[in-house]
Amino acid sequence: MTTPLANYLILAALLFVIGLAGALTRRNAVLVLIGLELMFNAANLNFIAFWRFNPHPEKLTGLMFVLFSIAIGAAEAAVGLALIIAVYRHRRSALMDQFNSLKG
Amino acid sequence: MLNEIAFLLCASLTLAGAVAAMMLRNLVHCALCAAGAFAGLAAIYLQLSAEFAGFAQFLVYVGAVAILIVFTILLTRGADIQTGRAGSSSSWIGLLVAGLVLACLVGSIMSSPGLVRLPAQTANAPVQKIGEQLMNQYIMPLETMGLLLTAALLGGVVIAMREPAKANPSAR
Amino acid sequence: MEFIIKYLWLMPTAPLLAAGIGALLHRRQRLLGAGLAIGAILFSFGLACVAFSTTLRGGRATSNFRWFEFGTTSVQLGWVLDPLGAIMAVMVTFVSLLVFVYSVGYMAKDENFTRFFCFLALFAAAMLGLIIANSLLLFFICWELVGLASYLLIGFWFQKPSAAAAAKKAFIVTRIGDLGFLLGILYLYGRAGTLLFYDGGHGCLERNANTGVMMGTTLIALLIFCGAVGKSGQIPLHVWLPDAMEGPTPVSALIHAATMVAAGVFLIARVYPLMTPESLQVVTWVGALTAVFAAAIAVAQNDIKRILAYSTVSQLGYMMMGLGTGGVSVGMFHLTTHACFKALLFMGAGSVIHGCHEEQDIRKMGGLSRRMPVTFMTYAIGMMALCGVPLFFSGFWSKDAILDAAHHWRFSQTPFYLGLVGAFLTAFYMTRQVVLVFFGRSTNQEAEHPRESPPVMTLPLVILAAGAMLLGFFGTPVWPWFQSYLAEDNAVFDFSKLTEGGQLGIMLLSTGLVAVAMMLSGWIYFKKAASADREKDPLETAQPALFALLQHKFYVDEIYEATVVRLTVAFAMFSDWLDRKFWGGLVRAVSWLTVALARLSQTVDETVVNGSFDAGTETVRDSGKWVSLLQNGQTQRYLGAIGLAFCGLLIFLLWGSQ
Amino acid sequence: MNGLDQIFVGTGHWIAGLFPVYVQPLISAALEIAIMMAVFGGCFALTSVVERKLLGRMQNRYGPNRVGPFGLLQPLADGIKMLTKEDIVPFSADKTVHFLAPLALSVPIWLAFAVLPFGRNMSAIDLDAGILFFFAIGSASELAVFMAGWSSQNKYSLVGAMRAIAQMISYEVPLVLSTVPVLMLAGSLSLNEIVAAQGTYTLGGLARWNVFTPWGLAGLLLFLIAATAESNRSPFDLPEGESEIIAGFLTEYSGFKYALFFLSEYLGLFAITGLAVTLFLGGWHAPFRWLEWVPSWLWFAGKFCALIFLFVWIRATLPRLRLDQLLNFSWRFLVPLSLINILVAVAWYWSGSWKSPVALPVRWVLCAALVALPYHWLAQSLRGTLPPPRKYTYAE
Repeated sequence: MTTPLANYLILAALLFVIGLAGALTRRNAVLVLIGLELMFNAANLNFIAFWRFNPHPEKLTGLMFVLFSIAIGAAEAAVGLALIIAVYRHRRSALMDQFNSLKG
Repeated sequence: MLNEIAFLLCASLTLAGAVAAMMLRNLVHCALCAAGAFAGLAAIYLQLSAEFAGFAQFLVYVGAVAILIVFTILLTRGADIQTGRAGSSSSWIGLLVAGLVLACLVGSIMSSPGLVRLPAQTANAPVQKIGEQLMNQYIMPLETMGLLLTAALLGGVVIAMREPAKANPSAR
Repeated sequence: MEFIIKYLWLMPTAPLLAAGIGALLHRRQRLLGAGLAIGAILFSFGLACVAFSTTLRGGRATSNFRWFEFGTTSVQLGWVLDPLGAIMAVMVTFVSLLVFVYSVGYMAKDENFTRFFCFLALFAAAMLGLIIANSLLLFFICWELVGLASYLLIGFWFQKPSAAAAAKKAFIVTRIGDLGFLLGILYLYGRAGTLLFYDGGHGCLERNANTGVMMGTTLIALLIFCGAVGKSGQIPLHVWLPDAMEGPTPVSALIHAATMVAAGVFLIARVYPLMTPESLQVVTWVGALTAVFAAAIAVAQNDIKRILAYSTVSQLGYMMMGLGTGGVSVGMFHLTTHACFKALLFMGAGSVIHGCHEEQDIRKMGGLSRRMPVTFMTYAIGMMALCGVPLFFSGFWSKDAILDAAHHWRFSQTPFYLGLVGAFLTAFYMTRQVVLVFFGRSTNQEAEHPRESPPVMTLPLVILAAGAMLLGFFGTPVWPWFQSYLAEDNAVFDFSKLTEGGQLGIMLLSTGLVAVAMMLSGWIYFKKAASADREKDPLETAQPALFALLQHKFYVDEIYEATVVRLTVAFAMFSDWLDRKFWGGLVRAVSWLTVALARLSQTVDETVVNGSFDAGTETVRDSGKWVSLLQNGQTQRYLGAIGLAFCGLLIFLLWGSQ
Repeated sequence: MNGLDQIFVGTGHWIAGLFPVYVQPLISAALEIAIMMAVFGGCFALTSVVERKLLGRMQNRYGPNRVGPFGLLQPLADGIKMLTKEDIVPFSADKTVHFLAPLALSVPIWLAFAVLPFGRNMSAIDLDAGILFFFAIGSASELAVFMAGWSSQNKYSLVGAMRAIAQMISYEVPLVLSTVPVLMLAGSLSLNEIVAAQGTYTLGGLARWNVFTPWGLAGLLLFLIAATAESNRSPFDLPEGESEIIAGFLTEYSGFKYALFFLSEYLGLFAITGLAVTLFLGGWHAPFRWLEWVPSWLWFAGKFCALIFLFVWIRATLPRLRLDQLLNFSWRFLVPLSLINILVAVAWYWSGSWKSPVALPVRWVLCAALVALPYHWLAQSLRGTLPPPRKYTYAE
């Protein structure tokens, strides 16, 4: 384990940015959701990295956090996708920029 | 030396999967690449010797979420040939913002000295201890997590359920 | 004395009661009305005599009561019985009684007979109230009632416009005088703190006695004198008295000869302690001037009653002069004697008019001596008493006393000389009148067969004639009972007084003057009376300008007409103009201003306020539109915003805070 | 006894010793992989033939007996046929995904074998969270099935894939839940720990296998049912329902890709049975104390073959279920029953401290009742979903 912590953080940052870019640019709601999941995982990676590089790793807070985060990520993905399906059924299209009925 | 290569391999796999997931036009391919990215991430967890997290990540994301995504794509006609531009009207703004965020993150990582240190010698997270902590210190989050997941389950089903009575709304 | 004072208030209330009941009577109950009035005045006359008898030994009794109070102060009224009041009461009741009896005959044919007697009773009540009043306020109240009664009586025949106008004139002119009187009362109350005359040492008349503080100032005295001038018809305010002759003759006889006009003199006598020397000078001068002025006018008058009216004004002037120079007793003595013979003369004139079937112009009368012998005899006695024929006639003694006092006046002798001129003129016009009325030939046919008045009218004439002759003896310098009675010391029979201080000389001088005047007038007019053409007055032919001047009463009425009336009319017109044009204009201007202001504020409000407000809302709405662009429903844009915010936060946290 | 038992382990160490030290872990790993692939590859070939012969025997006919003695070389023939057949890829198919699908399916399955303890300290990796690893790998297969089904752009394959995924997801839940009692009582997720937990022998010399406990028996049954469904076999082989949708998501595959699919299907079966053996049948332990002398891996292999025979037996006898019956069966019967099985395990564990001699039978009756009653009610509720009995009308 010679790779320093920074590498992992940079990797997480990259992953996060890729997810963000996808979420911002892609028009399809599902892809936005995938981007979101990527961002989630980037965060989890950070947690695990910090846990691993923590001077006394016996405290498992980072790890525990990741477990719960994964569970929440799954729940969120499920509800998000259900929403997308419901909206699609209502709007017959999955393109995000057409869901602007909440306009100001 | 070995895990250096292993880390680079996994990292590159994950990043490639992520970029592909965001770039590809065919939605199913995107989903599959995303699954690949999640698998790569699970591998990195294993590399960071957090087996439990890695397996959980693999089980949840690759096993369940990927399937969910793919199903959603099918249900929302994503699988058909995409017409029009993939990116949203003002996609360059998104890229700009993402670039800005990247710059900030990398800048902060680079500028903070403490982050370059090497990891502790061995850090293992035996399931035994994880179990104990789950049952003692984190019992409340565990219970609420159970509740949350049930709620998400039911909610998802209710939301996505096809209204039995209502006629299918006219195609727009 | 104490016993009578408690019942003294009955004296005015009896006639008042009679007046009240009389007012309720129906016009047909003539006898009851007259009876009531005469009965009441008889009762008052009796009470007055009893009161007079108690005051013979001098002294003064008062009975005060609290009328009403407000806050800490209280208004007190009361009765007083003293020689001055007693003598006046007896004189007034005696004359009123005679006039009441006389007017029964005189007003016999008049249909408003009961109303007449009701007014007469009212007048008598007021006069008596005035006499016994112990408070200047009660005095003023009765004073006003007397004014009212004179108005009602002068204007008795209100169908005649001249009578109504005369009544109004009398009321208004006396009202002017009363204004001064009221101011005087208020000023006195301000200084003295009470209006009671005699209040056991605290009265406004007594205070100056023990504290030595002169309560009355000259101003108060003069203001009170104004009331007297108004009521007694002195110079500026005498114009109403001759016109008051419009009323029935008994009214003239009672009010404008004996009682009411005398009230002014009585007022000055009552408040004499307040009169300061300066004010007495003023009184004297006014009196003297009035005497000569009125006498001069009387010479040129043709109406029998107007001559007597001016003669009354002149005699009142004498009384004022007497008061001013000689003090209360001289004035009062002349007042008493004058009341007697002037009432006699008026009633005589009344019976003459009655005889000549309402003819009042002396130029149309003549030769009545043979047809109306009693009237002629009593009228002649009255004329001689008035002129001041010596010895047997009271007028001589009272007028002589005045002349003597005037002669001894230390300030100046002119009042004395004016008095002498007045006496000469009085004798002149009285003889003119008697000659024209009773001697010569009458020109028109009614006068052909004038009849003597009925006994009910001639009896009072005879009584008064006796009074006119006998009263004089009470005040002669030889036996000054009247003066001593008033001065409350006992009279001393002493012949030497007659020649003391040049009195005899004055007597002789005046007697001479009177004799000359009588012969002159007799000579001028005896021829005239006999001639057929009685229109032109010999004096007129001699001095037409002067005669016209006198006949027109020195154009005083015209002057008043020209000055006061026009002034007030002008002032009225001016105030009307002021009110309509100026203030109206101002109001219109203000209203226009407000309207303009309103319109201005409306426009301002429209443009500025609404404008700005609309502009404000406009900008808000526009900005609203812009802001809403920010939130256009694109979730990805929100995510972008969050990303930016995140960067900002990160930058700030890491590099911003160093 | 030790020698024979550890024969494979010993040879492995010996071979690794031939190489330099820094390379040794790699070499031993490669060796293990090679052995595992060889053993289970051969096993695949063998079972494909044995299964068909057994099916035949059960259907009162001979299985393949032409190729080699008693048809034993039949797999060789199939293999050659598979390899030589033309690998047709439909024109409209999504080439890459179509190519990757069989790969994505078989790789995870091979990984699954790393965790199973074939014999005394004969497990490739002794993972602390072995079971979790196994199920994580197991869940990856659904994605591969979807890739296969969708990429061939074929209605039948897509429908087949959807059915397969639905079935696998539905039966994964009872599969995992039925293992929970074993983990709770073994106290660890590591498979070696679980096998060790079953190592002791009762007084009568009988091994303390989990299957000899009420919850163990119920758990094994549930596990086996779920396992058959998980590997798309026998009563639950709707995805390849030949009669309706040809070969399900395999229709567009031919040649070597089909062979791979076929291989990974059987490998899935072997992995699941291996797990069943370790969890419920005491892994490589002998049933009786006095049989300890038999080498551990032999016990494992015996139990393994017994279960395989059971699967084939089931395949031969039970008709195919309809999809809704299949899903209802899982969600309304298996899942509740496995949850209740956990309660039974709790009751068993709680009553473990009873000292009275009659305790064992009483506990058995108690726990058995605890399982049987809900079994009866759930069955009743399921009955509602079955179609009414068919009435046949015969022409008079």
